[in-house]
Amino acid sequence: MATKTNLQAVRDTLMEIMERDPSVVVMGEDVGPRGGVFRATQGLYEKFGPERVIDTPLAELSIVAVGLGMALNGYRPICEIQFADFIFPAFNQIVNEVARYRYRSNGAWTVPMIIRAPYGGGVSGGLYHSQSVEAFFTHVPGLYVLAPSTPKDIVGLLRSAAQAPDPVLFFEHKRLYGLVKGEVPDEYYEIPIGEGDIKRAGDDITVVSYGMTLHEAIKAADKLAETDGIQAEVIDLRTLFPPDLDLIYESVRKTGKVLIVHEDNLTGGWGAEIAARIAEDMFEWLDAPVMRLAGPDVPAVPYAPPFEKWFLPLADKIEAKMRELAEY
Amino acid sequence: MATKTNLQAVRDTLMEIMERDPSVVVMGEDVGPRGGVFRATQGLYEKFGPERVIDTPLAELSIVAVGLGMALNGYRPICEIQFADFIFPAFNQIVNEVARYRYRSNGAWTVPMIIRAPYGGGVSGGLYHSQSVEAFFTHVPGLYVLAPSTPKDIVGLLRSAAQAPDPVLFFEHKRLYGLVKGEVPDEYYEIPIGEGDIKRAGDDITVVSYGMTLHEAIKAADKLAETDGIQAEVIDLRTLFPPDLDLIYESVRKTGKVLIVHEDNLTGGWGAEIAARIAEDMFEWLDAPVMRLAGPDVPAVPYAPPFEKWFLPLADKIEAKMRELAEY
Amino acid sequence: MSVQEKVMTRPSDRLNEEQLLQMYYYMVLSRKLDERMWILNRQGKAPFHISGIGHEAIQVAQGFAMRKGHDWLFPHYRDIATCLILGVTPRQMLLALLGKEGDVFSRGRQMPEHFSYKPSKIVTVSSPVMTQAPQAVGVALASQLQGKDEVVVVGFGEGATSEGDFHEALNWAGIYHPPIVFVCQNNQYAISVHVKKQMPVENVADRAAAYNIRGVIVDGNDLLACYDVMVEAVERARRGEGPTLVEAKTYRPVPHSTADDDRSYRSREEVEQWKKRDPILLYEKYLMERGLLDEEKKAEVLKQVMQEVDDAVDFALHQPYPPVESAAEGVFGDFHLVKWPKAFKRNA
Amino acid sequence: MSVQEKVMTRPSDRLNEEQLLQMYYYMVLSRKLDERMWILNRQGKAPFHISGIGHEAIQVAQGFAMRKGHDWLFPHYRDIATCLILGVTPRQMLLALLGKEGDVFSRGRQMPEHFSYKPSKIVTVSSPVMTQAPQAVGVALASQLQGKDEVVVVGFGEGATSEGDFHEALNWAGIYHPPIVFVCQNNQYAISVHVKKQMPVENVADRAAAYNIRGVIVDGNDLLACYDVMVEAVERARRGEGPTLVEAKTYRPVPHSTADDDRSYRSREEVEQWKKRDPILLYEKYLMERGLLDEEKKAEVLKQVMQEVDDAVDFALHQPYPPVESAAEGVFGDFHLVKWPKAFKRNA
Ligand SMILES: Cc1ncc(C[n+]2csc(CCOP(=O)(O)OP(=O)(O)O)c2C)c(N)n1
Ligand SMILES: Cc1ncc(C[n+]2csc(CCOP(=O)(O)OP(=O)(O)O)c2C)c(N)n1
Ligand SMILES: [Mg+2]
Ligand SMILES: [Mg+2]
Repeated sequence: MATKTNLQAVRDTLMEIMERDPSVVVMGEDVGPRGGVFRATQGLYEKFGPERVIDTPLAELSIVAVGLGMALNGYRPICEIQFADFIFPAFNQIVNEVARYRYRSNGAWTVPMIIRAPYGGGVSGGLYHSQSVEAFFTHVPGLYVLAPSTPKDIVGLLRSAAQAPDPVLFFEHKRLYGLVKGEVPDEYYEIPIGEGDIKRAGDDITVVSYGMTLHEAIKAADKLAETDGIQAEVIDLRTLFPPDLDLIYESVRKTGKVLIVHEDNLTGGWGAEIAARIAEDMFEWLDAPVMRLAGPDVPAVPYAPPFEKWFLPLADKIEAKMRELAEY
Repeated sequence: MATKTNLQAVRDTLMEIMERDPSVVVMGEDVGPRGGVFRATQGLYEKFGPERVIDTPLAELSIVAVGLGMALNGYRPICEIQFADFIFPAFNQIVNEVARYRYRSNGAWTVPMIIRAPYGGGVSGGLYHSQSVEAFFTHVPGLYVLAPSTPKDIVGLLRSAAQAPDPVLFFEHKRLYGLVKGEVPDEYYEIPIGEGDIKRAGDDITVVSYGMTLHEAIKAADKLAETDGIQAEVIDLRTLFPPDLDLIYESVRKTGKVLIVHEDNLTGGWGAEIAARIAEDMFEWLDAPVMRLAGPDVPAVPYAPPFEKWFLPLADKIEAKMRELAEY
Repeated sequence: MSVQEKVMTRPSDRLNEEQLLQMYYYMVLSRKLDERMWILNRQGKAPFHISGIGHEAIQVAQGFAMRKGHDWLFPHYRDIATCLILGVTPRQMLLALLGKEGDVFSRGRQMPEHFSYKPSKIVTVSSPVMTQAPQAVGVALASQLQGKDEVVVVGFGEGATSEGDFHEALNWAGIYHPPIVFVCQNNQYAISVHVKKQMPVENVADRAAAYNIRGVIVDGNDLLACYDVMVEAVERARRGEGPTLVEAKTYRPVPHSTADDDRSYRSREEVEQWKKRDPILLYEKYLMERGLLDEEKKAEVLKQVMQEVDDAVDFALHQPYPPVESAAEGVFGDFHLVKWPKAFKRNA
Repeated sequence: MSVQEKVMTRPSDRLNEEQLLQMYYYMVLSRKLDERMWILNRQGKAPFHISGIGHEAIQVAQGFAMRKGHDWLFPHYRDIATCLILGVTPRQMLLALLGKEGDVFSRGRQMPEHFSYKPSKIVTVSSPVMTQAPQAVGVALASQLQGKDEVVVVGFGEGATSEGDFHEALNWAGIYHPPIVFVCQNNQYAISVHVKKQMPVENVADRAAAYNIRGVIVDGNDLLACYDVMVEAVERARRGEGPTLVEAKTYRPVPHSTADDDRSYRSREEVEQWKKRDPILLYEKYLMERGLLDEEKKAEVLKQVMQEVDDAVDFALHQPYPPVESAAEGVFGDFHLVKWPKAFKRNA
């Protein structure tokens, strides 16, 4: 088993996918000789050349739209949006076009493509290099939305995404790129889209999360177990759409208490849907209100270091909220 | 008291606002001599001329962005997006710019403007002339989001919106333009942003809705009262952001049961946030799970008449769901 | 080379009598079908229709300039004639108009004239204008990279060129030189907005220079002029000589769609003036002058067309709607690597 | 008119000695401040910095061409020099760099170089490139409609011109002719992407023709050439003679930002070559030739600048961060017609 960072997991898997599938092209701003601003595409250009690793003009709308067109004509494009914050110029193309091609043509035209985007705060990125944008897409029928946050999950889910007959949004938390290291099995494996993962077992309360807050939640859970003897089960959603409610419900049947944590701002975040589903479907099982902890309702993560800490749902805040839930 | 349709309410109020406030300009595609494709701006061009009623190029991104610029320099623009479905080219300008100007400049630069858009199905508009897009915006801090659905509410809320120091999204259900008629008080009044309205009193169950489904919910409630003697309280959200949870919670304290109905597709719709809030805040008061009834998770309303009926949460479906809730 | 010889090298000079009459046939078929769709709307049988009337010259020209089933079309929503030429039947047009079972475009999901027909490489149309242009560039880029000799034709109106998508598409096209032809049907109005309010230059084609690609202006009501321009553009693209932006100057003699009333924004005189330059009238005149058409032959064509139209209407009116359950299908394709959680009730 | 007379009508010829030296002062101040910001980053004291180094000629030129506090600036994020000229102090620049209390741009919310200073009509910068261009058109349109004689200057890089926003902004500008000057600092790279991969034409200014507006190319490292072009563009706009698209050809001799490493995409030779055309070097040479600058005077300016820089750094390093509660403030303004529901806990 090799130990990799999240970034290496992305990079190595892109390399592997391109080797295996000649129809895959990688395209985006600075993905070529520069290897991407986070170095996630490093080495690809040298290996596959400018026809398969395309430095595009600075134009997200058309990175997606041109990718869509290539997907119609024999390719499987992996389009990179340099920062998730800059996905909005392409919003019309993603929501009105990419997501709807199959449905509107009754299955005649399909768009197998991946749109990768680094997201999230914690890197002093301020309002426009820190955004979490997943909730804008999980609402849109026709898109798979993935947000793995460990090397193993990244490898397994990227492999699956690269075989999907439909568009996949693949969000990578940029703060975790270098921060998270983990083991990646040597033998080939895939992780099915739609399958969550219990990252920490427990039977007192259930915590559902993804991305950076998943790691913070695990830290908080360990702490809480130590200090209060409360055992939290921490579920990593991994796939945001479709969300693995089976796994969550199984846990809630055991714990009766659930907390959802995400970095994106609370109101209208993806946690709202998860909470609403649990509240409706698991009504009889709940011993406490479904709680949410999320980023504050301000326009993205502000820059100054104390602000960033204020914004992000880090372990201490999660721990406090877990305690509140456990004590309910 | 005059009786007006929703469309007349919009048109007359635009006229009134422009008369009162010389800084107001109306801009958008075909809003000039054509008077808008729904005739919502009819008569404005003749009265205020091409400098205040601006037929723009076919370009939503810049309708919003140019509007923003005018708002910085002495104007209060009312920008029309011809159909809500076409708001996505302007998404970057709305989410990254319009919504963030105040916050990112620490209050120095502000953007008092209204973006109006007709939305919703029931007019054989197919996938691209029927969309409900509110959930993309209620998630974004920095925007007021309004969706009144009676002439009285349209007048009162548009008057308030036209005085707001911050951007307002003003959604008008296009099917209701001519369908809904109602009385509008002769004396001047305003309706505060953030204030919901009980459109039908009752104490068995609470139904929260807005837009076309609000009217369908009232129909359903009347029917249910007649047939089953169940009295539903129907709350019109009117303002989607901020949502009047006070009013909802007051009702839930009485009924213990709540159903949320909207036309937008279920998953990640605005109902998710409302449901999650109720489920958390009102946990002890609930006698039944918070239920939601919404459009199906397909990419917008399909065209064929039976499909459209299938998609829309009309009175019969709402009635059935209300009964299910009442009987829980 | 003498002037005469030069003239004789026009692609349209190589069209034989049969082809010339086929073109005529499609113009009339498109027109009559289109008129009937208006009528069906006025009769309350069709909720909506957006029309190709007056635009048939450029539409027929582009259809004939393309290799059917080989080249790609991202149609303008008015391209009824082109789609007929490429293989869509009048029955299919009518089924789509009414949203009936058998609608090959979308099985009742999309509004009429949102063409899509994969066997003919007609790519699904959506309503937001200009989104198709950068997509078409992507298809062309893929052809180029794969060394295929396909050409991509993408249509739009002049109003849509104000969208950012136009600029981005042309920029990519200029950089990569894929085999693509941009066809702007400049009918001078975007619903009510005159082209003078839409853009500060006289011609859409003038903008090609900003992208280092060819720009060509043609009389969009003159079928053979359009044909010459389109063949040249398509064959240049096929030969790897890069993209062309064709601007066909034309006019929409009818309202924007069945939902429009054009009296608020233009004079009846203007409309009548343009009707004198109706592309079918002009082409009939040409064929008559060449002795390829007379009143008798005209009547014959009309009769055949009307039979097709009647048949299509009759057929479509009697078809059922697609089963209502089908509206829920096909949001995603089957995929062995997706595990749909059981508890995640897809409410569709 | 003789050639000599013609030459004498250049705006830069009307600059007096004091003004010429002021310009020099701002070039050096901007440069030294900028260099110090790099150092602070390398010392781990500033998380990020994006630099104006090498771009000072056009930036100082545009600053001097504008009426301070009267004309509007939508800055490019490299426009440190321009902002200093228009009234932002070195201390304010440093406070913004560090996100400290007293940061007038955003009170610690935005990354550095996201300028905003209302007293100088410097409009708040965001990161998504090119969004500012159509906004600037809106401000200019408002000036025009109100009959004000303000001019709007809007800056951006050549890479950003690939975005749809560029096209839309120029299209509106061409249609309405508001008083606006578009200033493209073409430094030949968008991070790693060379302009040849970015656009198919040689010059950004060539695109002005597609919008029926003036396009002007200038040596972006030649301060007085830039000044002449900018004064002409600004004053034409003020006189109602319409927009200009100015392209200043320049180079970025440093990495894109402190987060970049430019060795992967360009040679050291190329960078060194360009450093010989450093705008400050060129201007010093000019001033020396005119006898307005000598080594002594240079040292004097440098000393003064370094005092300002040291003071600013010292000051900013010792300021506190804004109170953490302030991060939650000002998402919405006070408004008597909004009723915030009590139960709607705003979690900010
Ligand atoms: C993005 C977008 N905005 C607005 C509309 C509404 N709309 C439909 S057609 C049209 C006018 C199009 O004009 P033009 O491009 O000239 O094509 P024409 O209809 O004249 O052939 C408008 C504004 C739309 N379909 N898409
Ligand atoms: C919409 C958007 N996409 C991507 C980025 C990331 N990014 C920041 S600067 C930059 C390059 C800009 O190049 P150019 O416009 O030439 O300006 P320069 O930095 O060279 O002055 C990129 C890609 C961004 N800020 N905004
Ligand atoms: Mg047109
Ligand atoms: Mg550049």
